[in-house]
Amino acid sequence: MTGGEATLFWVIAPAMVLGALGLLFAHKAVHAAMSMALVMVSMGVVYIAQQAEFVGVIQIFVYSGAVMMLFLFVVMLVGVDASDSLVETLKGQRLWAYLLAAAFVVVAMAGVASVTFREPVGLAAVQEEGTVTALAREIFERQVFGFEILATLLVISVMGAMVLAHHERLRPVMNQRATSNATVRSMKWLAGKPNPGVYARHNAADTPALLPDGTPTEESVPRVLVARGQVASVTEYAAVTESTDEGNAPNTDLEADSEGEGQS
Amino acid sequence: MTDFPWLTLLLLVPMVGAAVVAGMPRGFARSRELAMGISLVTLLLGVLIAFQFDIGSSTQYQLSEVYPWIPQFGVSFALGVDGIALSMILLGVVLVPICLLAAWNDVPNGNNRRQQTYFALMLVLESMMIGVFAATDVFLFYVFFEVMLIPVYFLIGSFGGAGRAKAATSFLLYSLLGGLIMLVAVIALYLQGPGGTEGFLIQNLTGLPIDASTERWLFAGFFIAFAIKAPMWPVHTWLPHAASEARPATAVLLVGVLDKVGTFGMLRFCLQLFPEASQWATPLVMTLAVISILVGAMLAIGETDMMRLIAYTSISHFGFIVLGIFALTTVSMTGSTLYMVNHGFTTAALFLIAAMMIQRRGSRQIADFGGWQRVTPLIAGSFLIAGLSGLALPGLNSFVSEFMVIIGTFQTYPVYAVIGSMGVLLAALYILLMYKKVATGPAPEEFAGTTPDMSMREKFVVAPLILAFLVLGFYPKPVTELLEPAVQTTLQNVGVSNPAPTSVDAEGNER
Amino acid sequence: MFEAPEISYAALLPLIIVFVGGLVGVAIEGFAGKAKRYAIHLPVVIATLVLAFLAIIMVARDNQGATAAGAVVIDGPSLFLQGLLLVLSVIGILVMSERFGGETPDAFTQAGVSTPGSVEEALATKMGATTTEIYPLTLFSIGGMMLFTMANDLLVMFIALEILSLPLYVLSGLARRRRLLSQEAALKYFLLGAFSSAFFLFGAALIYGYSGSMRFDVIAASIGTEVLMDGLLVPGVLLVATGLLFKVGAVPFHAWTPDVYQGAPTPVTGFMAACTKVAAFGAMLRVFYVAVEGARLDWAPILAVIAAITMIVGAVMSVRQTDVKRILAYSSIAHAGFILVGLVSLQQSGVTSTMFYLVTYGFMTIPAFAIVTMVRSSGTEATHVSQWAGLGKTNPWVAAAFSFLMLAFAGIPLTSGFTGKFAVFSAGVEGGYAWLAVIGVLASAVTAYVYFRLIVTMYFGDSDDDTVVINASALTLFAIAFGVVVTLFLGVVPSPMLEVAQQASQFLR
Amino acid sequence: MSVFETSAGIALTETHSVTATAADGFASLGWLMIALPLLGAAVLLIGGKATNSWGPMFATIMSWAAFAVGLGVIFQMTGLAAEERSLSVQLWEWVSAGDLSVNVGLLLDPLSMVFVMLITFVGSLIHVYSLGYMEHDPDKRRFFAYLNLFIAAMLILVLADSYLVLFVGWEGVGLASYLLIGFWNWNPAYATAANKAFVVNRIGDLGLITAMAILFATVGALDYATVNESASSMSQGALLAVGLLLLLGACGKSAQFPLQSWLGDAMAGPTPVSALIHAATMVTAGVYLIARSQAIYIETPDARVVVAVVGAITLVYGAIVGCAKDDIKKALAASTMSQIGYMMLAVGLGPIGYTFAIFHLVTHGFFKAGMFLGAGSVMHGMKNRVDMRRFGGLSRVMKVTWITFMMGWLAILGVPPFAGFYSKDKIIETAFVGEGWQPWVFGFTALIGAGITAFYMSRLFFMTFQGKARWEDDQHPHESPKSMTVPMIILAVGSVSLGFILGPTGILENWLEPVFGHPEHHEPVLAIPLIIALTLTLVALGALLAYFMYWKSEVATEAPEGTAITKAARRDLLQDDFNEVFLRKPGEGMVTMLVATDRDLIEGGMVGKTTGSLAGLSDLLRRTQNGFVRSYAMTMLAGIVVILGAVWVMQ
Amino acid sequence: MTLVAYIYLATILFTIGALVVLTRRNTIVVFMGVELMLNATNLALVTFSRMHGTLDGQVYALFVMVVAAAEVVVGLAIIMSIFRARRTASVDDSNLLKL
Repeated sequence: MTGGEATLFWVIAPAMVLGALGLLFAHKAVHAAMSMALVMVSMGVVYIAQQAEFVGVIQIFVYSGAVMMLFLFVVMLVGVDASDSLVETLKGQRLWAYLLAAAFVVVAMAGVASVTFREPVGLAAVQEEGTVTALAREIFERQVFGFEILATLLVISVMGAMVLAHHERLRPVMNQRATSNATVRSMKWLAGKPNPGVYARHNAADTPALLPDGTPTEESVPRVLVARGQVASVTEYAAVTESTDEGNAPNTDLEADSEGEGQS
Repeated sequence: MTDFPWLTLLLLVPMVGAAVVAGMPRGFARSRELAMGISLVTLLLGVLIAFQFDIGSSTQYQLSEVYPWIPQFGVSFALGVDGIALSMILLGVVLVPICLLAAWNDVPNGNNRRQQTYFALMLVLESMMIGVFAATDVFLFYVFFEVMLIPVYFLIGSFGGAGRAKAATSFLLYSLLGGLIMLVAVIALYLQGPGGTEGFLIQNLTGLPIDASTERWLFAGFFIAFAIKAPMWPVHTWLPHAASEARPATAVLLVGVLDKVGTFGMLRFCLQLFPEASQWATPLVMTLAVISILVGAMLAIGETDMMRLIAYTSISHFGFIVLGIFALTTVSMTGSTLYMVNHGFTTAALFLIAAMMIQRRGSRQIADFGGWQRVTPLIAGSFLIAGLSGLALPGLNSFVSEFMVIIGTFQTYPVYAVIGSMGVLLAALYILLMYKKVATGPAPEEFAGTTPDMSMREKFVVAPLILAFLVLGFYPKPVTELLEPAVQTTLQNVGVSNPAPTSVDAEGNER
Repeated sequence: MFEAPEISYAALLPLIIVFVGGLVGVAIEGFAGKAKRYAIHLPVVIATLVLAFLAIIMVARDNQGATAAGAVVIDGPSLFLQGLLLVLSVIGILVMSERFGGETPDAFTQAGVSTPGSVEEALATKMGATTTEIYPLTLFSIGGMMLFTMANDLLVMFIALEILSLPLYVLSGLARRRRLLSQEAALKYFLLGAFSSAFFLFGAALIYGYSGSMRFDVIAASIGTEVLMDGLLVPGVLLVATGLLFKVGAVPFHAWTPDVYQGAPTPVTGFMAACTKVAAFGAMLRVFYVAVEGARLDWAPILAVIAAITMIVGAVMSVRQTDVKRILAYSSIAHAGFILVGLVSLQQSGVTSTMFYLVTYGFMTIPAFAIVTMVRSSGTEATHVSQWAGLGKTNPWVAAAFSFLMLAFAGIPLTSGFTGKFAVFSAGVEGGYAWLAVIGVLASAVTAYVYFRLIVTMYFGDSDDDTVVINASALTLFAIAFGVVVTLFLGVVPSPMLEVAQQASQFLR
Repeated sequence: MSVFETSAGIALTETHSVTATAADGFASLGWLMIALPLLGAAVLLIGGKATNSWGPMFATIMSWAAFAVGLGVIFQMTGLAAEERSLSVQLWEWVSAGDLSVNVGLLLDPLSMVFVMLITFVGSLIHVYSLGYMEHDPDKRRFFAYLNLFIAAMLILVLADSYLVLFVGWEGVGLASYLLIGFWNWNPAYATAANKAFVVNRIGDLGLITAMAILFATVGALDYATVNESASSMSQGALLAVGLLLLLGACGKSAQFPLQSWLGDAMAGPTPVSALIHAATMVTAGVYLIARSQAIYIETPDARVVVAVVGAITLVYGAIVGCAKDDIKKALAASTMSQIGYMMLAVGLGPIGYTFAIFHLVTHGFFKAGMFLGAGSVMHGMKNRVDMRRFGGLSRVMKVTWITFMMGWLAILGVPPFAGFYSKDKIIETAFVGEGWQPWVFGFTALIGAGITAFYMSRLFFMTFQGKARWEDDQHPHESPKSMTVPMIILAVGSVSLGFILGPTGILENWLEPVFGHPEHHEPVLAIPLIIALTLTLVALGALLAYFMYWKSEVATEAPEGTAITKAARRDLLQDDFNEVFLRKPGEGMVTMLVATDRDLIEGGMVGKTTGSLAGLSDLLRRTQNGFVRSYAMTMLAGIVVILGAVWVMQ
Repeated sequence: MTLVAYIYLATILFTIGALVVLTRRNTIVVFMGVELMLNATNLALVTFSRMHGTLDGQVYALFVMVVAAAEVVVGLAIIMSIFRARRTASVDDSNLLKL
């Protein structure tokens, strides 16, 4: 390890440990993910410092760039705010975890420390052709089987994710054409349902429109609101808007549409 | 005809018979008759085989058959009998028809399927019994030893009394535990032997030079299994449960024949394969045997349940058998082996006749009886005879064997013999006290006159047993002649000779 | 110029067939209508497996040896175990495909994506959605298992480990009923599996640090020469062992087993219990017998202790268990311990006996779980022991088959279970581990109590009116019958199979 | 040769080791003696109700047939020279293993034939008597079957040519005794009495078995011939052990101290049974055994002294108990015990006593059987009452019984010339033979015993037949039928005449000489006339005392309180209390403790705790399966740390 | 200062990763802990590769990344499906299967 590398190491190693500790202690999942990203990127730097440039680059691109983003995405999906209480609920879990971890570190490090490593060979010799070329030679001459077989893993991961996350279309697609065909065929609300009531003082989807005769019509209110019983009472508006023209805008029934669509 | 696989045939007849009985259509209501027929055929075959047996022959196992079975493990399907094995097999094939007859109404008519199962299981059991005594391959013996548990387990568990599930489980676990411990010893024994594709044959494992501590461990492995099976104090507690919850016919086969595998195993395996260790362990074994005799008897005296009482008497009797085996004299061992046969008949009679009364009275508790000599004189009378056989009355079967055990043991271990012979006294107590409580006293009004005495079927159950008592009591010679050469061979293999009478010594007057 | 390594595709044919079969399955998923998928998948999968099996027989004749630059070795043990895996997979898949009169495999949810209990799930059910992805997933998993047994390189082994595990994680979460439990099982399996595989990998890294390669031949060669670096080797070996022991459910890496076995769809549990064990023990055999055999003095005692603890804990924990599936799970732990006894003996007979035991265990486990799928109470599987009461009277055949399997589990002679136990204990005693054999038999006695309690319940108990045994199709019945027959056959005439196992017990190094 | 100087190693001059020759002629049919009554028993038992009508008669005929065969054998024997009068009938090889080989064989020699005569003759008479006595019993057939069984067993006992075959008869008579004592076992007390008899006998049998074990271990055989031959080469210890153990056996069977307790209770059986088994024959088997084992006792004076001591103790013991009993049968039983004590004493004295013991045994068999039958006759007439205090004055209504009983009474008192005079007096005389303390102790014991015997037997006789009638109101005593009185008369004739027929003439002595040899004559320490005079004086005193107390005076119908000794004597000198406290209670406690141990310690403890702790462990371990992934992960990490730590420690 | 320092670093990171698995309750964070462990291993591999002067280690590290990525995909899919069902991301809430 040259002086420069040593300096780098002493700068970046604490950073990595800090990042790791951040993962360990951060309250919020997002913070944890960001700490993790820090470790990942640092790791890439360390690889590069160790003459494993290709691996380092891939580490930063793929790991930090793709995998960590996937994590972040899921964290977002689950809820950014979902903070993790650090109060331990399992009795003794935390204490024992630290003790065991300490023991593990001690044992592992003692194991490593007991070893007398030979003088590092360095990669200069094998990487004469160039880092990537040498790596490629290694992969395709000696590790090709592993490389090939990894493909399976990718297929599996796709399949697995599909099974668990892919909403299969169970009904025919209801595109615009199909919808209008259906509407016409039903001979009902050919011109669309009435819009919710729009008043001077009040403008909301929960307010039913008034029919020409002044009676409110529930057809104008989204079905969901009706079901929830959140339709505003029309009586207080009825008098005021007696003379107002009622709108007759087409009704969009969101529920009906969204039902068949998967959110793939 | 010597090459004819007689023993295999004997093994197969009840096995195939069981399959036939079980395989009969649901509408088949004559499974009892069928099973009886099969067991009689087996009996006939057994007698035929007995005639093939040459008492004077110098080979240890006769009628032997050896076929490779699992050569990779060194296992052969090897059958063969010496006098002891043959006598046990004969005991089995004689008792099975009797038990079937006794079990005639165990499963009520109307449920053909259940009846078929019951009788098929009995036949399976018979087959296993033959196998376990005929096996001359340690592995094969072990297989029969363990598989045998299954039919008994179901016989107790499916057809037994109220506490059957617990009894069946405790029976099974006890035996299984013992068997599994033996399994380790079986394996280790094989590794001590010459190995190869016939490495489990007993003759290949006899007289091995095993170092002392290994031999002792191996001995212990085998002995524990056999002690549980026999059962000896303090691993006897399963027997009273099993015997009292099982159907009497099952109890007879269990106690009368199957448990003999324990003592049989001690003779054939513990002694012959591990002679040094056997002698090393003798003091302990003898002590346990004596404790079994006395404790078994005293527990019998204190017991209030008739079937359990009989079970405890068996523990006492097994103590005698073990005592005689480990005394290592021709007389005691011949006595023990003869006792194994005799005890089969005695226990059979006790269980079956007690069951007749229990069935009529509807209770196993001794206290619920009294005065039954006046209710069912024939049953009570035969019960007394069976009891007298149990207390080794001279002239009945058990006496000869018990006497031989005692005086044979006295030759080598006088103290054990004398303490053990206290069992003779206790036997009188438990049998006579039970008989007194059951059969004597004023006749119970609610049963006298209305309860039928022995039916014709029951007479046919009891008659052969009593006949056996008398024949074996007055003329045991055919059996002892059968047993003695085998005993001699065993003693030779152990490497001991009989102690000469002390007065014949040069300085006979010194002691 | 690159020099392409020699890869004997002929030797890899079985593996290739299985993976191609999986890819065909993926294609079917993509192109076939959902109504037809089941009907297409099943024959394709079976055909794939049968073809692969035939290929193995072919390979076994003249294509043994290391290939793909030494990454994999095709030799006796690997071929034997692959063949075993394929046969077990066939019956495992038959059980998975059971529809019980419905349109789709009964055990699996029709919409893995939907929330349990949601409208969407109900709709998916109504509309006949399928989760036929299980077929390619299973095939991939089988491929991973096959690869696991022949991997001659720690990294290939790691990849194989992931290939076999990932589909299983997913499959575990696809139960049709009690989906929350199923998903939880998947999560637990996944998290702990990933955790353990990290340890495996760390161990592999240490070994790499020791020998400079992950190839087994290189590792084997460097043991004894790199004395100064022994501090890396032994921890490395043990960490690798950790990952493998996790897969077989050895104590203390067993905690997932009961939970996952209970939560996963029952046919998957059966498949997983049988096949994962086969694969993982295959891998273990190769690691311990080929790669690090030279350092046996360092790890064998520890493995022996683990074997002992595994047997004891597996046996003891099942004593008070009342759920049939969990009983089988604990039993699988105990069985892992028994197999370890054979493995740790480090004898030639250790290989034979381990492989033989795997055969016996596989053929009793899958049918046992298959029977569990048939016993129902108000639609769902009746897994509480008390619900099985009186089955002997109401459904004699099912009870008889299950009891027979229980006897085999308990190791009663004339069942394969006994032969297997005898084989491993023999090997153990031969290897100087008589004490392990003693613990083994004591544990057997304890487990026997558990199995016999089940039998007691079925035969000697009063029947539970709610419990019914639903009629299974020929698929399940065949699987059960096949397993029972094999179990009986290997108990009565184990000789041919032992012969094969013995022939196949020689590793190529 | 002096008895008390005999010790091991000195060559025997006796002729007792006459070797038996194979029987031929009629004697080879000797087994018929056993087989015929056995057949009778079998026919009656198996035949069941079908034999009810003719069974009893058949059994009686069988018994007489055995007697006839015996007579035939004796007749043949008399034709042989004295040394050749030992015939052996080998039947079949019975027990055989290794060195042990026992044949079922019969030894027909003068000694056994004396017993055969006694058994079959008295037995047959009692069969006849029972025809009358048991006429109305519903189980009459069974009774006769048992009687026949007894005869057969008793004959096996005496005819056996080895200890083992003897033992068959030994236990066989025990069984018959058990069955007959418990014949009326609807009364639980009777059933208990039967059990007691059997169990106490078993204690003795244990002695016999152990003795045989020692014999086998030292001599290697169990037949008399071999044992007799090798006795001299046995060690003193073995001889003494065998001697004492045989004595234990004899004590059990003959109701000798300390195993005497069963005999009184055995009176629960029907009276003919008491007469036959518990007076005339079975209880004398102990004497027979010791006499038969003379070869051993000759070699071991110590054991012989013990025999004599036991006899002396029992003699007095029985006599004292006899004084206190009001139950006629129990008083007779005590008397039996006492008389057998005399016989024991005699055989304990060695060769000079054997002949007299057997002589007294024979005469006792007659007069005691006669008295028992007389008592039975009384009970027959008195509705089965046995309390002598409610008898009295029966001489008027039961003439035959009275006179026959009187013959027996005079015989047992030893009044010349009745039988007892010849036999008992000889024993008393012999008891005075010897040196040191023994002649004085034994002699005076025997002497005083004679006096007490005179007292209690006279008491019995007077209370029953003389004085005022103290009958309960419902009693109408009457004489018994012919079938009962005829046997009584025959026995009475025997009681009168057997003494002078067999004694002074030397018939018995000569007859038995081949067996016992001819002992040299020894002078008692007192002059013989003096002994006779002393004896007769004491007898007269005893009888007179009884006359005044129980004939002249009023006899209370309720037993008076009595002194402590009387009370103890009524309770058989507290033997049952002793057994209760020192044997039965501890035994019961032991059983209770063992049952509890078996239940709580072995089943509940050893087995139960094991399974229980297994279940507990299971629950404990199951708690680790808490469902939390992190927990599981921790166990894994813990495992890894432990493993790595272990490696670290190992290196 | 030798290359062993990297190994120590890798060990520490690995341990912290394990600790995360043991102590954090958010499933995603737990999973990230596993990823951290894999990454730490990669560091060790790359370092060993440099020590031995062979490229195997680097290749291994690359492969591990692929494996990890595949694992992440499947893992996150499982986590998502549970989250949809239970509306919670805490591993402790997955606690129905026990004993």
